[in-house]
Amino acid sequence: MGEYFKELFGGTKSLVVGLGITIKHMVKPVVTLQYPHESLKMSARFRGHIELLGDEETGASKCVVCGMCQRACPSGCIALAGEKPEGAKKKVLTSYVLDFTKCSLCGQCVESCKFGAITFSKEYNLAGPRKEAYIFDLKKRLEERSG
Amino acid sequence: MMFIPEPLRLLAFVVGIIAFIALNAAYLVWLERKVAGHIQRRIGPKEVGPFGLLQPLADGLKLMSKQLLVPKGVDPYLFKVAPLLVLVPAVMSFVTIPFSENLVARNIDIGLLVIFAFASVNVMGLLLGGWGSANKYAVISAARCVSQNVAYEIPMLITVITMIMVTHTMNLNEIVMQQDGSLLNWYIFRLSASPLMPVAFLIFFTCSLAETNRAPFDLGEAESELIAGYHTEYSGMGFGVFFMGEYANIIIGCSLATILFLGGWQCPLGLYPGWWWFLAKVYLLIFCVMWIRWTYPRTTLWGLLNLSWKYLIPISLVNLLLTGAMIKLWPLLKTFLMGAS
Amino acid sequence: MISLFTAEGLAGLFFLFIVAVTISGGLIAINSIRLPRAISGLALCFVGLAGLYYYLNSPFVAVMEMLIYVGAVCVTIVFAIMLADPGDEERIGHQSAISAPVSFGVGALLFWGMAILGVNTMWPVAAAKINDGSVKAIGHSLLTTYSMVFELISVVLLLAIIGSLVLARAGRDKS
Amino acid sequence: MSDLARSQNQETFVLNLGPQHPATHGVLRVKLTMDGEYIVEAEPVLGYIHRMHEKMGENRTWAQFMPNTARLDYLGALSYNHGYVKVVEQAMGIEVPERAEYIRVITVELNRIASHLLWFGAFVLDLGGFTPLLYAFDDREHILDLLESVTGARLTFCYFRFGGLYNDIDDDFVTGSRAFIKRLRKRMPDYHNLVTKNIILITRLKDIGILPGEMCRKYGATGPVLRGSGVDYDVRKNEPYSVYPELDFDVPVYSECDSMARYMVRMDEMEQSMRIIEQALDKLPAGPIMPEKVPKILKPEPGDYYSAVEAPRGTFGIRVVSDGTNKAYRLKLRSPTFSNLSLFGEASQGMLLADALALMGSLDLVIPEIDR
Amino acid sequence: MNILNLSNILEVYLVIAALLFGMGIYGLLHRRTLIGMLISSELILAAASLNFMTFSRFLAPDPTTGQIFTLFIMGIAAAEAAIALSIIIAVYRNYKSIDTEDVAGLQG
Repeated sequence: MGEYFKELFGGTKSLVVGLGITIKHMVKPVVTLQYPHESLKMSARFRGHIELLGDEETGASKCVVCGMCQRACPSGCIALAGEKPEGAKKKVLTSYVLDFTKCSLCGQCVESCKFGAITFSKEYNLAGPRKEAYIFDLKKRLEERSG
Repeated sequence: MMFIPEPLRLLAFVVGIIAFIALNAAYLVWLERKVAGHIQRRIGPKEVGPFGLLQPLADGLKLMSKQLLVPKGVDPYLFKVAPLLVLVPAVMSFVTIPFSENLVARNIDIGLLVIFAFASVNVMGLLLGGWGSANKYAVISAARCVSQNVAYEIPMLITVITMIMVTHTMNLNEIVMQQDGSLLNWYIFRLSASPLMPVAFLIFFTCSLAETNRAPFDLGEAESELIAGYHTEYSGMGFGVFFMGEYANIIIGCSLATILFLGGWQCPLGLYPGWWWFLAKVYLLIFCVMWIRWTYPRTTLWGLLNLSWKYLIPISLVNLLLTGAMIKLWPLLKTFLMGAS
Repeated sequence: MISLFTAEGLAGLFFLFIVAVTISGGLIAINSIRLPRAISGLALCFVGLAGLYYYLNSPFVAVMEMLIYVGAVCVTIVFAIMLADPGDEERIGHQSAISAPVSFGVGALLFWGMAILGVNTMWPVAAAKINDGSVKAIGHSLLTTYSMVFELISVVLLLAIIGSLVLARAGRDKS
Repeated sequence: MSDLARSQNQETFVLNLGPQHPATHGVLRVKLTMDGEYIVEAEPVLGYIHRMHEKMGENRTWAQFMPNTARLDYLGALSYNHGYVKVVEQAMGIEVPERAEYIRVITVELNRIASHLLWFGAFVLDLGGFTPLLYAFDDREHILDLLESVTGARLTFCYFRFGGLYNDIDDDFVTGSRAFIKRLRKRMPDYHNLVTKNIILITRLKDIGILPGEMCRKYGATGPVLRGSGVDYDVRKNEPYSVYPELDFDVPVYSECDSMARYMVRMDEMEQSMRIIEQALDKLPAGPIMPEKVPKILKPEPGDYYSAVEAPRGTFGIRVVSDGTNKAYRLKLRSPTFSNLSLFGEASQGMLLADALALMGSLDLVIPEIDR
Repeated sequence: MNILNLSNILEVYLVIAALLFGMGIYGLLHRRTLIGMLISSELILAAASLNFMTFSRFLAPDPTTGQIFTLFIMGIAAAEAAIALSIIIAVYRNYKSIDTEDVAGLQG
């Protein structure tokens, strides 16, 4: 009999305590961020999709078309090409395409780059209606930014 | 009032009740989402209209514009009738609920019984809906709903019988009238009727939670077990009507609790009584229902039956006995005390 | 002559509706091939009957009809169908071709006979009522005149509960 | 209907739990043969999101396989990272700087707390309580913020490198971690009062889903499932690795074998992880995070290497066979949930559907890790 | 006789009751499943109750008698339904059918 009442009162008490906790939280301010109206500040190290870095003076890409990033990429989403103009010492980048649909944001490309030519973008809310919207021509994006 | 013919008055009430239920179902969903949101430290609906107040409208439009899919292999008539079987009895139950002294569609002597009679049809709707869906989850859910409803009807009716013994009437208006005056006249605090009155209120409230399939007794639509239970296969307004019926039943449960225990439209402060007091009390109870829903995990069928047979039924029986004893003893005791003083 | 647009007229109209509900419910109940539909017909019929009882000045019995028949008996039958799952009647059993007309004939004959009997009998003039037949009066006679029957009914119900439990369990143990 | 059920003349039916079902947390399908609400037979059907990680490991260079390990169990990514770098370091004989090991332990334990928090919320959600999930998410977000600030990702961390780390932690991370631990310590009583002591939860978990230690051993269950069955086995203690031997922590073991025991093990593990993090933060040495010389192209000596770590869900073992090239010859992953789930079929026999789902929740399934 | 005044006429109820009774008998003979027969028998009981109620309302000096009889019929019907259905389920468990033909072996 004692056990019965102990269970009854103990159980009821636990239920009341639970109610107390939820009401306590109810009167506290909300913790969520109202996403489309407020946007999130990404941390400095946030790994978004990659972006080409331009030279500070000329604005041209620092890439020397060594192909390390292409080889490092596990998903094979980087395609780049370059040519050696007449008389130049280094190769010049002609196209750098990132297929973001395959990218797993591992960051191996950035790590493998010895020349600091690529970096992570801080863009995080990417959305688009078509697959093609995620095939980024990074060279064009670089030119648009610098010019 | 006198020259309005009774049928027209009834018709006006029925239309009013349907509007009341529809509005309430819509805005209780809004309220539920807001309560849930704030309990979980979120905001809840906010995009449509100020404070998301137009959200129910958007939801309603969405539900109405959706196709009512009738799955293969179901009985199409039963499938379509089942949601109505949940909603219509709920609407009918409102006929006897007094919102205030005069604001009652039909003030009949057996009002309390009428509500239970209509409420019992509700089970039929769930059963036909669940079973008519030709879906195994829905069948399990329907079976659960019925066992739950039947199990909890026992303590609920015992408590109601206790109340009838105390009030000597099944007329809801009269029950409210008896609770006139100070706060201590509310039956929940009327310890002279039975010392277990507050417990009786708790039992009644718990049972009405179980009867309306609300959490923590929402075994019927346990989403992590049975997807959506008996309305898994319903889309569009089929689902919408089930939903309205469910909310209407919650309002009925809370109204009954208010009428039986919390003094109906009577005002605790001695101010002018009125329907707003009634609604305030009902909404307070509805808030508690929501609060409970967003706090507890779900019970199982065994836990539920255990609670009913091990705690609710014995305690309500004890209450019944105590009330009977008090009815006989209290007058004696009172005269004895009077004589002593 | 009662005009349609009075309380009595509307009540009369509603009575016709109730009768229609009762009869159509009964027809669905006996004619549906699908059992669940038959039961919803039965429930409809009981709702109609409750309405008829209301017109017979006994709202209490009407409410009890709803509570017990619609809320309990029909639900129990649906439950039994769920457990036994017999499927549609068409699928099962074979019956001789004459069964339907013969049973229809018997039913119609009984109906005809009883209806004729009911209509043609000169019923005695109603005696003076000794009470109003209200809930209070019912309760009073239940606990005085009919108390023995009342007790027996409860014993019967108790036995029914135990009996059905035993039957249901026995079926289970065998499997 | 199975032959067994048919022969016993039971009224059974088959219920397909999944592949799309709220309780399976993903695309797991469990074929249940039911007698009413009782389960006669349960057969988990896997493979709905199989991605051939093992085969991918044989076709990618050692470094390129790294992101895959984060995608096995997306809730405990760092433990899987750790397991992988550990086996490659073992194969290559790379020494890891002490600071890097400490940071590894700190981040892995943070990740373990995040994983357990999410499990806690999802488990209570399985039992029908929605609110604790959101509270747990609130706390978990803080961990993800911390981890994002060092790793750059919120879920599929790819933080460890052969020999060390991708980048160093800063003071903000250290103070943030300490602040987080303080915050979580304050929140734990709320969780216990709201959930653990709740009578409804207790009745749903106590003596439900008994997994005897013998059964766990038979199926190779590990992690909290095993420790909830009274077997004191934790890779961090039994086969010490990294800097765990230098840190003082307990391995919570409960011998009730029921769902409640597994629940309590995880709740206690969160406390222990907090202890580990605090100690590691105190002891955190200065120094480099990468060894001075790491070969550019990894070509381990031909051989057979195995290494195991304690992931949030149990022992994550990884075995690689190298043939001396820059790719693995064979790569085998031993994921804990796969063995833990295997229990379900036997353990759920004769249980009620609701209880079986509580049992399934207490196993803490992450489907991509089962299917690999 | 006004069509709107039917509710006050004794014979109307008697005819409805007779109709329900006839339907019940027809169903009882025609139905092939036990549950179908149970449904029909419920209709017969309903017809009887309606008759009781009618006479009680129109003829009896004590209007409670008929009501009480009806209440008793309800009690009996509930008990009957419970017992009948558990028998049906028990029969179904053994015969895998609730067809009257199939369970003919129950006799004797």
